[in-house]
Amino acid sequence: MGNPMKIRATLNGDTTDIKILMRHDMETGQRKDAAGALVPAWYIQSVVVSVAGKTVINAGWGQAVSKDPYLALKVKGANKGDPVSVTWTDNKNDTRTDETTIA
Amino acid sequence: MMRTKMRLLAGVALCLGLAATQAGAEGKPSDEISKYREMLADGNPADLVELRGEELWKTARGPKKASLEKCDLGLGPGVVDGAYAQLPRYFKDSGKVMDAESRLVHCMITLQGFTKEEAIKQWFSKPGKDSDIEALVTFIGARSNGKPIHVPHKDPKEAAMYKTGEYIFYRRSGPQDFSCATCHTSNGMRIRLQELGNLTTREGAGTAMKSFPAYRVSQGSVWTMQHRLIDCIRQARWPEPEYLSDAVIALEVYLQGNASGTVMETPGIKR
Amino acid sequence: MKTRLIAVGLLAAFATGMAVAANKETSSTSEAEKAFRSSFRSDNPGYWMKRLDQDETMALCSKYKNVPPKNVKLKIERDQMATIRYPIEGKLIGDWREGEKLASSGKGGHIGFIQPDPPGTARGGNCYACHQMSPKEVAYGTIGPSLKHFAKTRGSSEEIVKYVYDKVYNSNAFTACTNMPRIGYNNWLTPEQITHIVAYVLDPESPVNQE
Amino acid sequence: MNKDRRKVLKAGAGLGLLSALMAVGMISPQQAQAAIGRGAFDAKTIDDVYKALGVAAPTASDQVVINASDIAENGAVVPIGIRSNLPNTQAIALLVERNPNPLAAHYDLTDMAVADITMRVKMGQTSNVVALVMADGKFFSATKEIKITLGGCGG
Repeated sequence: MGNPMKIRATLNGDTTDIKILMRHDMETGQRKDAAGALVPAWYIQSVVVSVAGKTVINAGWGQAVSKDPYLALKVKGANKGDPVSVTWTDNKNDTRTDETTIA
Repeated sequence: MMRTKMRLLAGVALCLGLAATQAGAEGKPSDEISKYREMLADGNPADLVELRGEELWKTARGPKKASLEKCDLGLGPGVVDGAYAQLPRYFKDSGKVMDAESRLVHCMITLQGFTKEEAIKQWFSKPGKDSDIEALVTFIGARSNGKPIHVPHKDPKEAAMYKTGEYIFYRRSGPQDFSCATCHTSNGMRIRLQELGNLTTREGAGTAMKSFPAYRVSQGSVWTMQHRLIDCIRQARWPEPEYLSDAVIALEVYLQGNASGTVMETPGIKR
Repeated sequence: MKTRLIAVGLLAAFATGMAVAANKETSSTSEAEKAFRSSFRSDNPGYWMKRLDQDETMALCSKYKNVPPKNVKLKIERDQMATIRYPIEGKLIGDWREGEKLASSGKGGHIGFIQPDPPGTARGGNCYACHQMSPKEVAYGTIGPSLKHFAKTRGSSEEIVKYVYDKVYNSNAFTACTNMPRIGYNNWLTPEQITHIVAYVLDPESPVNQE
Repeated sequence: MNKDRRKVLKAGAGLGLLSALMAVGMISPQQAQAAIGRGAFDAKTIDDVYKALGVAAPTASDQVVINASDIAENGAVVPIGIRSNLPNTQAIALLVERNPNPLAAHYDLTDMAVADITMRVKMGQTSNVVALVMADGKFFSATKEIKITLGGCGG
């Protein structure tokens, strides 16, 4: 299920700035826990951002993306009030979608 | 692996040599660090923690199935706005000087029916296990944003705690002869590339205190002021004082007292 | 050159410290000390809690907020000068490469229940936390003076060698209540390790004395 | 359609193929997601990443801009922005040369997206980072060194 994201989408002139914060530990599979055992890899592998139902960006991520990932992008041709939807899926097939509208 | 340990110097020195020949237009280290911090500031993961804290605050929990909405953080039951900026303070009901965290735990015990052990079991986050206290304190802290820190330590019990805090601040011991004062009584000093605040001044203490609770990128989690101070003491190579102990609260009274007048701006984001 | 390695005269100094300091303190100070001492878990091992004990120098520096009156300052410096011990081999300049590792590492010595060092963690001297040294390292602190090109500017005569060794071994022998730890006196590093740091500062081959 | 098909073919089996296919409506984003091989993320050198993506040596271009500080105080979080001023930028990827697996992220862009993305990555040590861009079926890159320094008490 995952925790909620924070999505900000603001129209500036003809460009919309979309800034996304996700809550995820992004375990690399290379970190050891207190007992010295490797913590299994657990990280977001794909992120799809769409505006008004149309895909804008389709991202593939590796283990190197930081904990609590941040992604900022820009979109042309969107309007105030358009819905913005972000979906991530991790390597355990956990997935989460959050939405906002362009302000 | 990702957290490469210490062999850095040799590596850094080598790479610097290379970089110098590659790119003549290098920025000054201090400018580059400022740029790094600016880029971090836009998008603080602690904002997510704050949201979770707000949910927790309103949710009925514990044996008494109560929310924390009636918690008295010093400005009356249920008043959260501006409360953090005026803590620590003396509370008649407990007969103690309490900071935001000890007061929160007090409310979890009295309103929600948790035992102290249950309430503080996970006072800081571990990978895969988020701390409720951290989230709640982040929420409480953010509700003081825009308000000046105001800890006048007028009450005799508060004044005594301020004195104790000052005493601990200058108290040297341990295998490195450290006290807080070793690093935090001069202006404009750095440890490695990190600026050190002069915590005896309003500016120095204010810069530190106004931004906690803060997200620490090196830790990947929010640190409360209790956590910050307890870890400073660990870095001084002393044993850790207990969570919510008087030593930590006394240091907070001292620092909040010195910082008074500085406008709160939380959650911060730090190295 | 003296070639004694005396185990450490530390314990006695630790033990006497508190008593000396406490004598003249006001009651509010002893209240503060009590509040401080009662803030630790009761299951802390005794050898951890020992780290909270103050020797005379620590107690005096705390009392005077690191600005002791002149007579106290002179007494501390005289007493601390007498504590300096030298490596068995007598050689005060070691291997600058080892010194560089020590100067760069701030590790070791952490105790506690939350995040103690893994067993066997080597202690570093952490010089770079406070001092500029090699011009190539940008991540240096400024709490202490820059040591860049130290041997180039101050030479490396026998006197200078001894001074650098002594200063690292017991900084308070030169400046009472300085921020710099008493690295040898506190057994943080061994006399041999200190000779490596001396080499890092003074060896002409060391990056500290290169461009 | 013909022109688009040619573009698709030219892009080959690599990084840009999926976005190109998506752009001409041949597959949906969901299919694209499933179709992206994870192999490139497992590659251990930049060359192997290029191989996995079907990229021949990209052309260095000053139209690809990396926005990052020269120094990062902590390798756990290094903010990096990549902007491409090249027309018809279809995909952007970020590689960290000295990470165990250099490919950190890749982004297929549709027509609505501006080629300007900011993210945060972990860097194990001081390293070059490479911004790889596919524009109009061709590959371009920019490189920048980011130093990971020690901050704080160093313990």
